[in-house]
Amino acid sequence: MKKITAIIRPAKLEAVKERLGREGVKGMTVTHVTGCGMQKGSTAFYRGNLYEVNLLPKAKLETVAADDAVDRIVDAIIAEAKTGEIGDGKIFISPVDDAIRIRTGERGASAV
Amino acid sequence: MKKITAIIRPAKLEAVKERLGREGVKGMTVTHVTGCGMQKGSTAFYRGNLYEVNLLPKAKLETVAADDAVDRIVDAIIAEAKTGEIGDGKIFISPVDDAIRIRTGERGASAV
Amino acid sequence: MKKITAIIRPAKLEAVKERLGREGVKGMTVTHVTGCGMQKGSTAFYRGNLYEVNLLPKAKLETVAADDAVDRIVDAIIAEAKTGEIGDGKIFISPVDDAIRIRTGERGASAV
Amino acid sequence: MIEVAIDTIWVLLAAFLVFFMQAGFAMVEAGFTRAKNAGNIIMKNLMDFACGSLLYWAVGFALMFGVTRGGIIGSSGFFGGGLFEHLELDIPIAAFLLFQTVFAATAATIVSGAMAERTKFISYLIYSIVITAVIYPVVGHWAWGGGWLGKLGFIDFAGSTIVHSVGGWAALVGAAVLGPRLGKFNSEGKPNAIPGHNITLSALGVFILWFGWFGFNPGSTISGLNLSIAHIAVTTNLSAAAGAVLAMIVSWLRYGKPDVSLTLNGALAGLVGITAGTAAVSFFGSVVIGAGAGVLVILAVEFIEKVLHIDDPVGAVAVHGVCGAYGTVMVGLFATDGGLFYGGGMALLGVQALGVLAVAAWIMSTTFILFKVIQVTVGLRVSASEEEGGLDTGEHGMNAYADFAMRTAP
Amino acid sequence: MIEVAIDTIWVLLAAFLVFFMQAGFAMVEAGFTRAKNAGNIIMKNLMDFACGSLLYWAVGFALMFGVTRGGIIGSSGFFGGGLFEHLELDIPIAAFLLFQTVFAATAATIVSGAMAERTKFISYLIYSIVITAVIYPVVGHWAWGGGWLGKLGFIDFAGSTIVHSVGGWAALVGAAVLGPRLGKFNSEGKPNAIPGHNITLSALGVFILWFGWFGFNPGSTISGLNLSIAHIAVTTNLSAAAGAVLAMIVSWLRYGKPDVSLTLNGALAGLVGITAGTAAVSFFGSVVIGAGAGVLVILAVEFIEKVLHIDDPVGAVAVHGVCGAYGTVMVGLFATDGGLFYGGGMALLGVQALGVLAVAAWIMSTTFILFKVIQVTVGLRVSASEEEGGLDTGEHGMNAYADFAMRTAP
Amino acid sequence: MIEVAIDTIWVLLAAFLVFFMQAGFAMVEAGFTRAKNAGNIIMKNLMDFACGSLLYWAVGFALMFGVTRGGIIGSSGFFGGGLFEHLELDIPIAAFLLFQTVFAATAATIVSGAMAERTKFISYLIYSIVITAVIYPVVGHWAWGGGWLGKLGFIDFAGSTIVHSVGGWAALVGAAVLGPRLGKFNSEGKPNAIPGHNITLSALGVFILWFGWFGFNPGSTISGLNLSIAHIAVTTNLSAAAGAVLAMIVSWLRYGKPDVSLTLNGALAGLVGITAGTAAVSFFGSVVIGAGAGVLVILAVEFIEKVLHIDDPVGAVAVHGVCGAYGTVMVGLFATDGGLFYGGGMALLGVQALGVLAVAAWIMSTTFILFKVIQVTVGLRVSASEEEGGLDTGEHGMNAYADFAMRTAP
Ligand SMILES: Nc1ncnc2c1ncn2[C@@H]1O[C@H](COP(=O)(O)OP(=O)(O)O)[C@@H](O)[C@H]1O
Ligand SMILES: Nc1ncnc2c1ncn2[C@@H]1O[C@H](COP(=O)(O)OP(=O)(O)O)[C@@H](O)[C@H]1O
Ligand SMILES: Nc1ncnc2c1ncn2[C@@H]1O[C@H](COP(=O)(O)OP(=O)(O)O)[C@@H](O)[C@H]1O
Repeated sequence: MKKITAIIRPAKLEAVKERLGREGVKGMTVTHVTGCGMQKGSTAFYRGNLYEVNLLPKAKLETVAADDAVDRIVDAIIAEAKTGEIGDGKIFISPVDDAIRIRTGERGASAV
Repeated sequence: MKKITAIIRPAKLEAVKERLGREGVKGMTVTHVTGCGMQKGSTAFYRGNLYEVNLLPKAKLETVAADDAVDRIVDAIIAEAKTGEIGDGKIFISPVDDAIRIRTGERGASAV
Repeated sequence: MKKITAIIRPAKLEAVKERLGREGVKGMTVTHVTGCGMQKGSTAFYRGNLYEVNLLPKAKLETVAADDAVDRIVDAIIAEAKTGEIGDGKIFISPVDDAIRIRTGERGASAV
Repeated sequence: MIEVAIDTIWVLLAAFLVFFMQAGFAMVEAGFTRAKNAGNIIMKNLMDFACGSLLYWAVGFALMFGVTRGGIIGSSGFFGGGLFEHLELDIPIAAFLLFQTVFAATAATIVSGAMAERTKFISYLIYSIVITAVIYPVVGHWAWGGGWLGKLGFIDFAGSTIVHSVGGWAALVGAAVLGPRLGKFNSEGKPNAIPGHNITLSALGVFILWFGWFGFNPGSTISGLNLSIAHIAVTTNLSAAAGAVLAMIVSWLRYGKPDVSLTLNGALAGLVGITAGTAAVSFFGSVVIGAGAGVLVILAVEFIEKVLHIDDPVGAVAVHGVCGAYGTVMVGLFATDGGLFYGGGMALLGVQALGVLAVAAWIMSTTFILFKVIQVTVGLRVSASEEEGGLDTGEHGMNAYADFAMRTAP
Repeated sequence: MIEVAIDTIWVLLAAFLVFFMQAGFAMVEAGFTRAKNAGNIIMKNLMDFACGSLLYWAVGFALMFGVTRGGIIGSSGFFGGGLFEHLELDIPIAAFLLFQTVFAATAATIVSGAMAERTKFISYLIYSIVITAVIYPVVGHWAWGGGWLGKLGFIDFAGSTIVHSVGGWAALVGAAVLGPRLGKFNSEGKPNAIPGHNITLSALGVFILWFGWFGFNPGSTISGLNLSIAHIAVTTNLSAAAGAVLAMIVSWLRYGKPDVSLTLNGALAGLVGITAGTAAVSFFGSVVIGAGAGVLVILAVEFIEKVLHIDDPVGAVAVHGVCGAYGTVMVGLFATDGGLFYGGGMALLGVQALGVLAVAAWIMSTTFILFKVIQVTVGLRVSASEEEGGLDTGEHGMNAYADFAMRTAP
Repeated sequence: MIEVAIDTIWVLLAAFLVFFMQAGFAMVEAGFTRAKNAGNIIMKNLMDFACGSLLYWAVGFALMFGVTRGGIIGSSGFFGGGLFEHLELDIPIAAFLLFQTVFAATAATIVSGAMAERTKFISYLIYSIVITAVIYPVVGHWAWGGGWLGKLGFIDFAGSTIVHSVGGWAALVGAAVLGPRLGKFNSEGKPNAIPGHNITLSALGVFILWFGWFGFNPGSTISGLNLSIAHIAVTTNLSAAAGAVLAMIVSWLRYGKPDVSLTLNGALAGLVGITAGTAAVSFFGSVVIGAGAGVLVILAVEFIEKVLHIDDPVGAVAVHGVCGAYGTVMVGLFATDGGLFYGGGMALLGVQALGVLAVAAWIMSTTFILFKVIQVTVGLRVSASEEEGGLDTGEHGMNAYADFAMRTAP
């Protein structure tokens, strides 16, 4: 089992979510985060003081899936989230040992 | 060492937290997230336009623990977070290589 | 590849972020979380009812990096985030299988 | 002619200020409750004024100020028609109607806070319509419309009892019938804190209410030529100030820190407390009354919650019910003309107590019936899952703070 | 002397209340739009009042109330200088100037909501200056400054057409020229919901507007000695109440739940609708007019969005443009003196319709030219990436809610 | 009798409007500071009005308006008792007391913003009590209570100096003694931006203040029969408008974008600046004074922060202290009767400057002693860890926005 973590533009969240639904992804968790990467943010003045706004809002979408679904999911995310401009974000894939559905106690692949 | 990530109903957070405290869990981190799974959300109207509220608020609770504590923690979370209704959430277990306590620089099991 | 997750005091976020920039860390993601650990929070009264404020605000900083950069990053975080008082936070290191840059589709080390 | 113009202007401006209190109530109540119910609170406050304005014009005003039937109820002047010569007003009846409309809406809106976060919207509408059209006008007639209570010499200058206690007792009954919010009491019956979501908004609401009270009390002379308006404005202000200061001190002593939300309640308690006697007591008297209200409101909040186990999220019962009754009785002690402490004996005190009890009895019995009837017909309370998800989503399909990340639903 | 003082006090207090409506507009508009543009909305509202005050004093007042040139435009009294004896006012000209200034600013500020979330700040400033200094004063002169429309017997007591429709039609043109917000319509042209970020703030704004309207309508007598101020205050209130109630009911029927934001719009629709006829219609008439406005505003919101595909985030066109025109025409039906339903025949109705059309034609043509000129010179709209990131960052380098975690930019 | 009623009504309504400014101050200050301290700010604003009302009635009013002792201090009329015939008022003394109470509270509350986010609550209470009961009444007596400054011909119509500079200089001393907020200056002494948490709330506060100022300035005639109230209302409005416009332009030029919070300050600067001369200058004069204040306030904000290294989170010193002094001096130039620019010579200018300096000297010295005494006794500042966690938790055990996810404590 793998966790796919995609950090994307907030404006793309709706499209990615819908697409993943169509791809058969049953569950996902979304967090509103801020981040920096290539995209550098901007400077602003508040009452005459310059300051840097270098953490930009991003949506972090996490979904745990079976190993063989990973590639399809990654491709789907890229298809929807890509604009080609700096700031499109990243996808990380990391191992998950087990998953449990709290409602039923089911474990493993059937729980995700 | 493992990370236990539980995505639960916000209303259950307090109970789960207290219970984990009683189970000897020393530290945990909580994030306010939204998610979708079996529980499908609802539709709403805003100024005459239908829209879907398909991301529901959830609490994400993360705690890193020694391998042998994992089962006890998982059971404790299920005991408190389960209502039996759709939307109870998921628990994921994933590997952690190392942990460091910033205050002291301690590493490994003694740091969590 | 590893993910370094640091849970630090919000007041230290700016300094840690700047320092990581100087250490060559290109990207990171920040989430506003609450947590408990050794630091126990406090009690408060609202309209005559005692309640516990036992989740304190923390900043969670995540950065995915090549294996050989991990130690340098951990040391840098400790250098900036440590006050020596309870509540300084934790760093966790966990495995990441792959990373993808959405904009270009690049994979692996070159994507982070 | 000029006299009439001055009185008309005064009454209208006062009515405008009292109208603005609706905004104050809405902000106080929204701020003291949870974000997931903020839109519902707003809607209830808006609707009890809107429905109330129409119904009070159509029915309530006639029942309250029409020609009396045996001192019990008015009976003429529906839809603002008919003659009101028996009122012996110099100002146009329209000005008086507006002033009375905003008063009626104040009585009605008090309840919305106490029943917040769990009442069905349609049921609240029904309650609101009945109280404004019938229940409130009846007691209003007793005291101000030529009814028996006014004839006995009952002094309730601007409505500690007739407006505020009316709202407060209805709130008590409503909250009791409805039951507490989910999670308000733990399994041993100990109350939990459910913090309000926006204390700056509540504070703004209190400032708006205080501001509006300068219409509520001084406007109740129904005459700008009556120079006691100045005295009234000062007693109003001193009492509010004393209420806030004492509530702060008492909360500090009891809970170790000066509590913001109770101090805000304290200011309102002082305002409610002085409303009956604002024209009848001295400056000193008003400070004492306000200070007493500031202490009383905290004890009452605790009593209602910890002893009665009734869940009133915003403290409406303590502020309006308890301090309204208290302020009315205090007139019997502090009225410089007729009060016990000024050599006036027990007579006035007796009448004041009688008025308080009679109104409480009327309101509690009628609203009990009303809420029970609603409960068994359309139902009074939303489902548990709707309550958990918030009434904004459940009743209105909306979200008051769509761009903010929340700790709670939604 | 005393008479003059009474009238002056009345007009000034009314002007203060109307001034306060600026706060109401700012809160309604900010609350109904997204957090990332809240600072920009505030700034537009503040600036159209500030620039407007200066320009109306310098130029606008003279064009509106100076000695008429053929009933088309005024021509004397720039910078508050000169004589205004032809106005036959008893009050000091300064009081009248202030009252008219706050009216001018109301007309101007209506547009900011309709063009919210995508207009360049500098471009909005230019629009705001031109409408206050020239476009609005011209129609104002026609109806109220001794111009041709007033001479024909056109009744627009406090400005359903002259103030609100002016703002509303300018808003329509502005929003149309500007185009919809990114993401407002999907690829098939179906509108998406873009929820406002702070409904409690919007509700507060509506209460403030309602409060201020008690200056807007009753103040338009320009005399406190005129006892019809009481009648006017009541018709204003009843119409607003009826507008809110009907909008609630209609939204409930159409969308299954009572919609908070449309109900708030309904109250405003009732206020706008009654503004023309507030002194001319009966209480019954005002209830009917308000109720109609409450229904109409929802249909208009849908029509503008779903049929015209024009994106007006706060409903300004429906509320001020449509309901302003509607209310003005209704006077031709409901005026107790001269209205069709009261045996007055078609004459008044014809004049009212003519006035509505003439004003619409003038405003739509001049503002179309204005916005087009701005568009091809400085540009009207911010870049797509600025729009996505929010105008607060893009136009002002700030963030309205720096301590809150947001679901959206920033 | 009618005359008295008119004046009484006018003074009371003006007092109500000035009272409402307390809400404005609370919102401006809360919005310009961080969420973690919002409850504390609210509490300070509420409490300085509540304590102030009681103390000014008990002591302050007597010191300010009692029978003079050598032009230095009043000495009769404690607790509203005694005769005030020497004031030669036609209105009831209660009306005058209320009007003066709300003025006193304005002076006191200005300080709370400058000392925000780090002052112990109990220490702020002590300061607030002393300034309202003693420090402010003394200067008030000098200028308005029959004291030496008024006798010299000092013109400070509604209190640019007597109210606003008093608050502003006290704020300067308080902020200096207290030291900057943690993190305000970096190790090289460069100031960091600490953005306010709720700019819509601040904007609402500014609109409320502007609205209240229509009571502050025109009310200071203490007579509604005095037709200059119309002139005063217009100069007040024009100056505020000019202040906002110029602050916007200057911030645009200096920082590349029009700054919202400084523009809001600019409006207030225009209001403070015109307060002294509002009845004495022409419309043109008021525009110039307001424009100057709009420029000055930005330079002053920078000077105080970057040169003096004093941390004033809301700009209270720049707005009230600097622009108050500036406006008072401008009267010496722009008074149409006696001003330098109108051929009046240097005499008035000299008196104005003397008044400004005398008041500054008195306030700075007494408040310096006061804050130092507080500092060495109960302590002035909260602990660093309390400051980091927020005063809401530390001083009041609460959280102003319990349902919102925050970027910062709590
Ligand atoms: N190494 C990393 N670890 C964690 N998060 C990262 C990392 N690099 C980028 N991110 C996240 O991805 C977001 C977008 O990154 P960015 O470099 O701007 O994308 P792109 O490379 O497509 O231009 C950042 O704001 C940050 O939240
Ligand atoms: N595959 C998944 N990956 C990540 N998060 C998930 C996944 N499935 C479910 N979740 C999270 O768990 C929450 C509850 O899931 P749900 O399917 O409604 O629970 P249940 O199966 O008990 O009914 C979702 O809102 C989402 O946040
Ligand atoms: N085992 C854990 N798993 C996840 N998060 C943890 C764990 N222990 C601590 N934390 C996080 O770290 C924060 C600081 O921990 P704390 O024990 O107070 O630090 P310290 O040991 O330096 O005093 C907590 O608020 C929590 O967010």
